[in-house]
Order: sequence, then structure tokens, then C-alpha cells
Amino acid sequence: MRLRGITKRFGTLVANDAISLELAGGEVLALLGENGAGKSTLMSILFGHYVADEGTIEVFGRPLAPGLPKAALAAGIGMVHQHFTLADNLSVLDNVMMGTEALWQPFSRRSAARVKLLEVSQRFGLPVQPDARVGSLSVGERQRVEILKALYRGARILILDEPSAVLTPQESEALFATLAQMVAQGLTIIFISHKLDEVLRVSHRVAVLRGGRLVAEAPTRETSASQLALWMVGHAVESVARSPARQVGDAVCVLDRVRTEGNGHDRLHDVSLTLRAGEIMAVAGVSGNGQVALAELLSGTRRATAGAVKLMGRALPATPARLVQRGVARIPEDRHGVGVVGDLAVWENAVSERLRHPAFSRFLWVRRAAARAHARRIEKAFDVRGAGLDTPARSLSGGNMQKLILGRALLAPEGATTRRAARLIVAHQPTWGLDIGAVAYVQQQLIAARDAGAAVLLISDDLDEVLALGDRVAVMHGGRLSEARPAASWTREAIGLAMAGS
Amino acid sequence: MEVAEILVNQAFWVAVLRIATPLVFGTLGVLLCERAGVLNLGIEGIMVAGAFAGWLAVYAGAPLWAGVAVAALTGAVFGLLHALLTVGLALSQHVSGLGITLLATALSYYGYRVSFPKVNTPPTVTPFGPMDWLPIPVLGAQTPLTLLALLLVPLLAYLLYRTPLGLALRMVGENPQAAEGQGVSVAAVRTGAIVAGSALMGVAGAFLTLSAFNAFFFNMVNGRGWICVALVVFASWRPGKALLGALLFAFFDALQLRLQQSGDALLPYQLYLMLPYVLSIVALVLVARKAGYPQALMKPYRKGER
Amino acid sequence: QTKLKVAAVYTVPFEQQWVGRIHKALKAAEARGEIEYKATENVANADYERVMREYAQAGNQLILGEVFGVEAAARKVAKDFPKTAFLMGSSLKPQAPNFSVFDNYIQEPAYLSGMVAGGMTKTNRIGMVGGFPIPEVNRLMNAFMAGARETNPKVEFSVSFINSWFDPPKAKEAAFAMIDKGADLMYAERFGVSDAAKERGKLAIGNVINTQDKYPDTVVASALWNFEPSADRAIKLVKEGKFTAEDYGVYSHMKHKGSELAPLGTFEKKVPAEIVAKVKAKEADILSGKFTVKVDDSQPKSTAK
Amino acid sequence: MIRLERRHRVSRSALLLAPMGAVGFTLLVSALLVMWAGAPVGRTYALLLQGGFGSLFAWSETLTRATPLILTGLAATVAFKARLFNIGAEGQFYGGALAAVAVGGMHGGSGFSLPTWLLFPLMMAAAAGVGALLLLGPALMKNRLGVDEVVTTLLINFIVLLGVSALLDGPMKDPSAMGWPQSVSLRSELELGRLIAQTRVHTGLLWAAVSAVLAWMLFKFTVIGFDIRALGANARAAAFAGVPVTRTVVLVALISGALAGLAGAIEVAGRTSYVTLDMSPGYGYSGIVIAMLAGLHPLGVLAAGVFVAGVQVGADTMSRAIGVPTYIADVIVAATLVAVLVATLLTQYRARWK
Ligand SMILES: Nc1ncnc2c1ncn2[C@@H]1O[C@H](COP(=O)(O)OP(=O)(O)OP(=O)(O)O)[C@@H](O)[C@H]1O
Ligand SMILES: Nc1ncnc2c1ncn2[C@@H]1O[C@H](COP(=O)(O)OP(=O)(O)OP(=O)(O)O)[C@@H](O)[C@H]1O
Ligand SMILES: [Mg+2]
Ligand SMILES: [Mg+2]
Repeated sequence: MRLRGITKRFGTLVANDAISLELAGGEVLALLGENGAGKSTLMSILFGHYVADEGTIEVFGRPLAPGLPKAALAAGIGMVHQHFTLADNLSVLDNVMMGTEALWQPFSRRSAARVKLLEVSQRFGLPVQPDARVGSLSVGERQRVEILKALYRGARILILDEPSAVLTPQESEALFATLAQMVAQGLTIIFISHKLDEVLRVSHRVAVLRGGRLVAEAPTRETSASQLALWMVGHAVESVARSPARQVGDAVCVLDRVRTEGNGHDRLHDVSLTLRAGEIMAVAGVSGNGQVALAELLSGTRRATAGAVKLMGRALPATPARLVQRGVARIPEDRHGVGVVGDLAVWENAVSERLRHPAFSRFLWVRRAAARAHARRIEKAFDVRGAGLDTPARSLSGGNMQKLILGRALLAPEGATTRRAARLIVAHQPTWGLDIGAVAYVQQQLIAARDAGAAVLLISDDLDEVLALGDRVAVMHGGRLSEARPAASWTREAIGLAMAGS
Repeated sequence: MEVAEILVNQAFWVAVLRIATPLVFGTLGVLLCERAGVLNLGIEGIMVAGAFAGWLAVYAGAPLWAGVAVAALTGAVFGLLHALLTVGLALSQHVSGLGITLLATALSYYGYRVSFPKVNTPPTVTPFGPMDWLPIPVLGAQTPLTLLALLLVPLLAYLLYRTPLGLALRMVGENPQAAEGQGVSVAAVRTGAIVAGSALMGVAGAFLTLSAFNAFFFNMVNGRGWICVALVVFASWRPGKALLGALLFAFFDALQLRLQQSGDALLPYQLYLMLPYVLSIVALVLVARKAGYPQALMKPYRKGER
Repeated sequence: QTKLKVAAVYTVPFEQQWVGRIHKALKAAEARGEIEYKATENVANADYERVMREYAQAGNQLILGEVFGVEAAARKVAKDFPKTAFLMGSSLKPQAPNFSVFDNYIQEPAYLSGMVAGGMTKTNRIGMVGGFPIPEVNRLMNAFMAGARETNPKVEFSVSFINSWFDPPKAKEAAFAMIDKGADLMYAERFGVSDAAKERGKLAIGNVINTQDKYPDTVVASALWNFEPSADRAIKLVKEGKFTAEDYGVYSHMKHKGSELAPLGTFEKKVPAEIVAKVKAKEADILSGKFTVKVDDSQPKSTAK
Repeated sequence: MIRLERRHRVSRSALLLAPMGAVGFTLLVSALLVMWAGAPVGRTYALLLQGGFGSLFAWSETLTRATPLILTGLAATVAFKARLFNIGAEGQFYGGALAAVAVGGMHGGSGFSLPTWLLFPLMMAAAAGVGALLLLGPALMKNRLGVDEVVTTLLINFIVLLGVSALLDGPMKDPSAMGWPQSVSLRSELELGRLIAQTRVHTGLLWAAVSAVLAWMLFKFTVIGFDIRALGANARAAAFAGVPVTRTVVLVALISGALAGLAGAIEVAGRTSYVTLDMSPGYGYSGIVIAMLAGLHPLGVLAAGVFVAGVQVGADTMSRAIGVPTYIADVIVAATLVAVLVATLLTQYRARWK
């Protein structure tokens, strides 16, 4: 496959700038780059979701018609999107079969398709239940379905956009084994990731994008993590050094045998937990084991059905607004869907949590000047870049959006008493999908907040992060929380086993 | 008891099925559109247009079935317009729908008046007759269009659940990105679904002028289209339940007509007329929790935008 | 001699029976070359006053219409255009100097048609389907019922309303419901009722218009409204400059040929002679003033179980 | 296939030209219809403009028509902003009209005998209250039980209209109307004054304008307005940020329903002085159209309301002047609506054919 001079502009923004790239059969190419470097855009062009403004694509020597996923599929390209594209209400088989038969065929060969699906899933070691409703699957299972969708169609070139971002170490391991198997069977793989160690382990060749431009391309053997990082960011990055908690204070938040209602994967069973001032408590686990319930409980968007939650000695307030008032800073997992209201302006999002604070409104009348000034302070203090105060928050890149959310949660309004500074920080996957520069920034902020005396609950699927930041670590599985132990007493293997439930 | 007396009367059930027929067509039409992710509030107007065009064709000498085809075609044309606006241009589905209702209604009335400026009583045609040859009790008293409506239910269910096209249709209503990613053109499938659904709405209208009655009147659709929009939700977007819902509504309508005429009816007659609407809402409340909305309903899909 | 400029403002389409009769009378005058006639149909309540003013401003000398529901506004327009003659369907009194009123006072033939109906029903059960229970409908229904009782004291009535002027399929369903319960003669206030009767081989009585040509074996008799006497009188008076505010109600009476029982036509032979004789006698009494049909505008109620 | 791409800068001239082009396009299409009826096409447009905006009388009629349209347009705007799809403004309109009469008209025998200064606000409040209550049910059913509000509000329109019909036949019937189903009249002191003598424009227009400005201020300057916009744009994110979801939904329902109810009361107090079954030519439904034409901007609703009213009045007058069936007016209004929406869309997006 050969890309020549691909350029794509979104208005004034050049997302891809004359990118040329070649791909040999049977290799794994890793595509690296910061958030917004243009990786997804490039792949979307390849797959026909976008039409490039300039440039051509050739697959197996033949030009690929632009803008037609159908043509890409026919040419043997399969794509697993960063955000899954599955229909929750349909079955696994439906999702996989969709589009594989001629639309006007008067019947559907479902049993044949089921046989084929099971056969493919066996060949690549990706077990699925064809009749399960996709909405009832865990994230890892969904990804399996996504990959199977491509394999089922006999894809020769598979594009994986950040496939490991949502997986456990074990699942990632399994994924990489699958990838190896695919390569062995002659498939070509393009693989997008922020995780340098993965890239180094799995790929044959690396291509690095920065600001829409292809800045480097090299066989993986000849590079190193630091080299790749340098290419990605354009300057050296220091990784966050582990700094142990200085001074652990009183319990800020105590959960006592808490249960929540929820559907299957997403509920708490008798969770007990103590969060102390000046300490980061990290919760590891495979996504879908109750972390969402825990995060939502402490964010005020879900109620406990049994047990007690105490915040600074008093019962946990029931609404997000009152939680914020009592000094809880919350960073949600899904920044686009929950963290910000994309259609509203950046400044409005910056004060959305505290709009009823007297600093920002009087008698329900918004004090625009004060609110905007605060937003500007967040912008400065947290280095939110890329959009003015009045642009819709939607237009922020992921990293900048996260910084905005962080700033909103952590920066107390001017003139507020210290009582209002964050006492408890609930951070759910705060670095998910961010590039290493942004990851480091977010992590530093969490550590700084801890050192300033906040209790931090960090819920993350990323084991490295858990081990790097957590003073104490607990593992969630099946809605239950293991005992919290000091980070030093855990090994990676032990955590991995606990995550798997044994 | 009086109600019991009504229920054992075969003629009552004949009426139920007859009243239900246009609702079945209309509800299936809405169902097709909504399964593909597009609300079609144009139904009220499309039914008017179908009623007019189908009748006009027969009046001009076409055979009855050709009239039905013309009604379907008319519905399809307005469906195409709705598709152009909501799928092609991703306009608000509410407004486009209401706009089409207004446009289709006004065009039909205008067309009628230009064609028949002088009439005092609307001219009539010979409508479909009952299927006397059919030795099935209640069904035999209906016209072939009712049979068609009943046959459409399993047909549509088969289409939706057993064919590639049906799968694609459901998929674009659930997750258009996924459909696009599998090489299915969301725009084409949605357009097709809207056009086909609107054609059914056209036939629903034609039933009024070619079967239930034999002439075209202003305002004769009288809100039946809106009922269909409600019935689809009640039916949780399933063809079988759509039939059930239509029958249930017709049941209450036929029942109120019978209760109203009785001498000991103490209540104002309007309360009887309300009965089907009130019970529809009650039914909705009862089924709402289980209703499986097509996830992408009313969400315009613009290719390549996030 | 110049033609008189006449305009009409109708709240419903020309097909509505009521409006249809007015329209027909004015069309006839136009055909005779007496007037120049313009009309707007289906005028919304909110637009009614504007349309009246537009017509008045455009120099129409006589304006007709029906101002039920817009009385106050219409009367204001009449005040603002004192030189224009207004003849409006209304339940209220005329307003000097230029606002005359009319209504469909055709209870007399309705009564007579009821007498025929009473003689024709075998089951002694008559079904009546109406649009809305407005006075214009109620008074005819009540007269009809009184007439039927005269020839058949045992007769019972089912009454229902469909809350719409134009939903023949629904009217038909309502009629079917009555036939199912044993009615064998339908009072066809709305389109659709005669169709139901025809399909089931039952009988029907027409109202306001004559539809026997369409249902030769179904429609026994009809109470016809003739608007010509009213229209012609108004036209004449305006032409002569003598138009004043008066109540045209009487010009819908049989005496003025404003209404009539339509010829029995295809049922000439089928209606029992004894009934025909009774009807003839009653008709004579009405014309001679010996008998007056009571005007009862209250909503008719079912009497049948 | 058409592809839309977001334009990055919207030029002012495009904003102006596009709707004009759309209107032109509509008229071209309508011309074919006019020709079909055998009328001279040439005069059609001049007459339309003249009928809607060409004289003091035309303006007065347009503004009279616009008054309820602006209010129902605002009702739709407020609700749609919060993604509460209120299709029930028609029913709320009648509910409000009826409530106004119940308070301000039924005083003859049994009702309220209060001084005007007290009765007038009471009348308006009752109308707003009834409208609000009519939407509260569907909003709560949506919020609590997940019942689709499009459907419930639509169905409630039928129920309300039948209810109004029953009341006009029964307890609220005006005995002096000789049996015609219309309500008793408002006390004459409660009627709104004329803005221009000898015309129908009444002070309700000011109510509508003030409501639009208030709605605009609500959205732009208040916490509630923020809550509503956030809720409409992304309900989950809004809830996370602490927007009181149920309370906001309830508030939106109350405001939207109240505006529609007020429209009914103002139409009664300003134009008819009593309720009839046919007093609204679909004001409730037109409100949705107007809200969308205005891009859900409260001040835009003012302009859109006047525009739609003008086209309705003008097209109606035109149809009479050139003698084509009056239904042409609705055709033109519908076609204009569609064309204008397409045009404004195209100012923000560029259509590419491929
Ligand atoms: N449809 C679009 N409209 C406008 N801008 C877009 C669009 N899609 C992407 N962009 C912008 O183009 C740039 C490249 O985006 P892209 O999604 O390709 O980045 P990425 O490298 O995949 O980042 P990430 O690691 O966050 O997934 C970003 O600045 C993004 O905001
Ligand atoms: N459709 C499927 N196809 C293949 N394997 C499946 C499917 N559904 C579930 N599984 C597997 O069955 C096992 C149990 O699944 P289940 O969903 O109950 O647990 P889970 O996904 O680990 O989530 P949780 O424990 O949080 O409820 C898992 O190993 C899962 O991967
Ligand atoms: Mg990406
Ligand atoms: Mg799971």
C-alpha cells in the first residue's frame, strides 16, 4: 500500500500535510503522534471516511477510490475505530454480518454466517458469542467484535486505532498475540498507539506524525523510547517521577459496604474504602467491573442503595452541585460525553460546575465578566490552548479539553475561602487517550493537588499509571474492591491476577 | 353487560379491522422511517396527498390498484423530499416533517380545487368491494387493501429481521457510523427507507378514498397520521406490535362509537371521542420502559463530522 | 345596468352542504347575469374579519357569509362600512342599518322528512350521525325526531356526533355502529352516512341537499334548503337601494320556497300511501300556517337503549 | 450525493442573500401552480408583497397574525433548546384561552368579581398556568418514565381540543350565542387596547415582543438559561456539571407551556374576546416552524414570526386578488419555510455534489 502526498484541511487547520507512506505486506506499522497529530484523520482518509484534499492512495498496486469505505473494504482494508462503531441493540452476529451480503438479496444466510464467524474467531483466537447483544458486552469483548468485523470480511490490511487503550494488560497481551497470529497469516497491520513500550514490542516499523506532518519513519529496531518521544513532542519529556506521599492526613471520604444498582457489569458490591488527605488511592481493574459505578457515586450522579458514604464526617451530598460545594473535584472518564458540553462556549464550560457560586452569579444572574475572568485564569494556569473563550468547547483537542476540565475542578474561584479548595479529587481515567506530554501534565497536577492536602481517588485501567501514581492501590473486580495496600507491596503480576479475579 | 354484548357481535370486529387498516399502513410507514433513524411528521400531509392522488387517478379512469400505486408514488415523492431535507441536508426532522405535512396538504387541496372548481358534492368513484370470495369470517367483509395491510406485517418483519437490507436499515437507525464503516451508504439506506415508508403512508391515505369511502374531502385524514406516530412508539418499533397497537386503537374507537349512541350515555360525546387518545397515552406509559428506541433516531448523520 | 358586485366569505369549503346551498344560489344569480360574484372558501376564524374588510374595501356592494364564532368582529366591519350590505348566517339579531342575518330554518321539511322516516322504519330504530351539535344541526334533528314520532310513536333514536365536518369514513363507521345495533334508517346529516346505509341495504334521509340521485335505493326523502329566496331578495333590495337590517330567517321557510321536502322520486311507490297522505296534509297545514314546527336548538339525545 | 461541509466563516452577504434566494425560488415554484390555475403570474408577487407588507392595513394584519405566532414560536424555542420536543403548543394555546375566559369572563353569575387591575393579571396567570400544566405532564412522563414527549404532546392536543369542545357545549357555553358552541366573552375592561386605531393590532404584540426579549435575556444572562442550554446540548454532561436536571426540565415545561397558554389568552383578550373551537389556524404547529426558522434564537423569533405572518396574510390576499384557490397561501408558506431553512443551512454549510 502506498500513500502519496495526502493533505487534509479542516478549514484553516491542516490535519494532514503532504504525507507519503508505504506499507509492505506482512508488516506491522506503528503510527505514533501526540493528540491531534492527525493519525486518526490519516486513517480515516485511508478508509474513505474523509476525502483528502490532495494526494492519492494505491492498494496492491491499484488506485483506491477516495471517500468510499466500500471501496476500501473491497480493497481488503479493515478498520477498528478509536471509538467503537457497533450497534448496541443488535447482536454480535448482526454487527459482523452487516454489509457483507448484497443488499438486495431476498434472504440472509445467517447460519452460514454464524459458522463462518465462529470459524474466524477460532482461527484468530477471538472467542465470541454470536447471539449476545453488543450492548451487554464489556469493552474488551466489543473490541474483539470490532476486529472480527474486519477479519470476517477477509481484510488483508487491518487498521487499529488505539486498540490497547481500553484493555487490561492481559487483554492487551492477548491482542498482541492475535496480531502476531494475523501477521503470520500474511495480514498487514497499521497500529496507532501512544504507548511507546507497546510500539517497540509489537511493530516492525514506526512512523511518527507531528502537527499533521510525517516527521520520522524508521524500523522499530533502530529506535528507542526516548527517541520516539522526542520525535513525537519535538522536545525531550521528563516522565513523572514517583514521589511518595509526604504527609497522610485524616480520612476525607469513607465508604462502608456500599452497593449500587446497575446493569450487570456496572454495580458495586459491598465496597469499603477510606480516602485520606494527602494520599493518592489508585483503583486498578478491567474497565466494566464497577469502576464507572464507583466514579459516578463519588461524582454525585449515582446513588448508593445500601451502605454509607461519608464525606468529611457527614453524609455524602446527593447532587453534583452540592458535592462541588463541599470540595469534591471530579474528572469524568468521558470528556466529550460527560466532561464538557461541546456546544457551549469554553468559558461557560469553565464555570459550569460553580455557576451558582456567588462569585459567578447573583440571584441567578450570571456575572459574565467575573466568569470570563475565571475562565481566563484557568486557561492560563492550566495551559488550555487552541481555542478562544467564546468558541464551542467541542473544538478543543482531547488534551486541552482535559486540561480545561482539570482546571475547572481544581481552581477555586477568586476570593473563595480555602475551605472550598478541592478536598477530594475523583479522577476516572484522567489520561485516557492523551499524548505523553499531556499525560505528564495531568499526572503532575494530581500529585501537586495531593501534596497540597487533597485526597485523590484515581481510577484507571492503565496499570503503569496506577503504579506510578498510587500511594495505595486496590483492584476492582466484579463490583468488589480488594483491600487497599501500599503500592510497593504489589507486583504487576499480582495486580494482573487480581484484575482477572483470582 | 352492554360492552360484552358489543364484543360478541361479529360486525364490531369487522369495524375494528376496518378502522385499523389505514393505521396499519401508516404505522408501518412510520416504523420504516424511524427504524432507519428518521422521524417523519410528514405523515399527516402525505396521507392527504395519497388520499387525493389515488382517488384522482381512479376518478380519471385508472383501475383501483393503479390508484393505489399512484398514491404510493405520491407518498414516495414527498418521502424523497423529506429524505433530501433530513438526510441530504440534515435539517431538523421535526420541522421538515411539519413542513411536508403543510406542503402536501396545501398542494392536495389546491390541486383538488383547481381540478374541481365548480363541484358542490365531491365526485365519487367505485371503491374496492369486500372480499366476498374469502371464506374467513371477519376478514371476508374487508376490502383487499385490508388484506394487503395484514400481509405487509409479516412481510415487513421478514424484511427487517431476515434480509441484508433489513439489517442495514436497522443498523443505520442504531449506529450510522458503523453502517458507513461497513460500506453501507447511510444516505442511500435512509433515503430508501423514508421513500418506502412514505409510500405506505400514501397508501394509508388512499385507503380512505378508495376503500373506506369513495370521494376526497378536505380534512378527511383528520389526525389519523398523528395517531400512527404514537402507535409506533407503543409498538416499540416492531411490525407485529404495530399491528396490535393499530387494532387496539381501532378497538377503542369502534367501542366508543357504540357506547356513544346508547341512550344512557350520560357523558358529553366528546369524552367518548377522547377515549382512544387517553388510552393510547396510558398504554404508552405502560410500555415506555421497555420501548427500545432506535439509538440514532432524530440524530442527523453528517458524513465525516464528529 | 351595471351588475351588482357580490362577495361571499365562507369558513368551510364549498363542499360543505350548508355553504354549498348559498354558493349555488349566488352562482345562479351570476349565471342570470344579475351579479358579479366572488367567494373565498375555508377562511380561518383569525382571517375572517380581514377578508370581509378586503371585500368591502374592494367595492363589493353585498357581502354574504356565516359569522358564527366571529359575530363581534363581523358586526364591527359592518359598522365601518355602512354603505355595504351584509347578509350573514348568524344566530343573533340583525344590526341596523346594514347587517342582515339568516339561518337554515328548514325545520319544516325536516319535520316532514321525519314523518316519512317514521313510516319507513321497520325496526323502529333510527340512527342519527352529526358533525357538531350546533343549533343549525340540532334544530333539524329535533324537528326530524318530532316528525318521526308523529307517524310512529314507538320509534327510538340513537344520536352521535363525530366532532368533524369532514370525516366521511368516521361518519360511516358511526352509522355502521348504529346499523349494527338495529337501526334500519339513518338520518344523514354528514357525508358518509348514506353510504353506510347503502352498503347495508338500509334507508337514509337526506338533509339540506338532495342526494337521491347518488343513492337511488337508499335516500327516501330529503329536507332541502333553498337559499335562492334569501339571496334574490337581498340582491333585489341592494339594487333598489332598499336594503335594511332584517332577519331573513323566514325566507328559509316553506312558504317562501326557502325549503322543501324533496320529491320522493325513486321512493314514490315505496312509501306507504297512508304516510304520503299524512305528509301531504301536514305540508298543507304548514303552508297555511295551521301548523308550526317548533324550533328547538338544544342538543338532541339518544332515546334508544 | 450531496456532501455538506461546515463553512468556517459565514459571510454576511450570504446570510442575507440565501434566504432571499430561497424566497425567490419558492415564488418561482409557486408561479407554476398559479399558472396551472390559469391566473396571470406576473402580478402574483407584487400582490403578495403588497398584501403582507404593502400598506398600513397589510402591516396591521401581519402584526396581528404575528402576535400569537411569536408567542408559540417562543414556546417552541424554549422547549426545543432543552430538547423537550413540545408539539403540544396547539393544545396549550386552547387551554390558555379557555382559562382566560374562565377567569375573566365567567363572572356573570358565579365567577370572580374582582377589580380589573387584579383580574387582568389573574387572567394571564391562569392562562399561563394551564398551558404550563398541560406540558408538565408530558415532561414528567418523559423524565420519570421515559415516555416520548413528541407523542404525548401530540395526543394531548386531541384530548384538549375535545375537552374544549365539551366545555363549549357545556358549562362554558355562552347562553347569548344562541346555542353556538362558543364561550362567554371576556369582561370588556379586560380586553387589550388597540395599538393602531381602526385596525386589529393590539397591545398583545408588545407582550409578545417583551416575552421575546425576556426569553433572550433568560438564555443569555441567567443561570437558568445556562442550565437549559446545557441540558439541551448534552444532558449527561449537564447533569455531571451540576445542572438540576429534573428541576430544569420542569421549569422548561412550565415556561414553554406558559408561553403557549399566554398566546391563547392574548388572542382572546386581543382579538376574539371569547373562545371558539376554530380560533387557532394551527398557531401551535406554526410556532415550531417559526422557532426553527429563527434558529432557536428568541429575538430571531420576532423576525420569523412577522415574516411568516406576512407571507400568510400576503399570500391569502394575493389568492383573492388574482382569483386562484385560497389554498395557494399554505403552499407558498410551506414552500417558503422549506426553502428558507435550506438556505440558512447552506450559509453554514457548503454543499458539494459528487
Ligand atoms: N471533522 C473534523 N473537523 C474539524 N477538525 C477536525 C476533524 N477531525 C479532526 N480534526 C482536527 O484535526 C486534528 C487531527 O485530528 P486526529 O483525530 O487525526 O488526531 P489524532 O492524531 O488521531 O489524535 P488522538 O491521539 O487524540 O486520537 C485535530 O486538531 C482535530 O481537532
Ligand atoms: N459474546 C461473547 N462472546 C465471547 N465471550 C464472551 C461473550 N460474552 C461474554 N464472554 C466471556 O464470558 C466471560 C464472562 O462474561 P461476563 O460478561 O459475565 O463477565 P465480564 O465481561 O468479565 O464482566 P463483569 O465481570 O464485569 O460482569 C468473560 O470471560 C467474557 O469474556
Ligand atoms: Mg485519534
Ligand atoms: Mg465486563
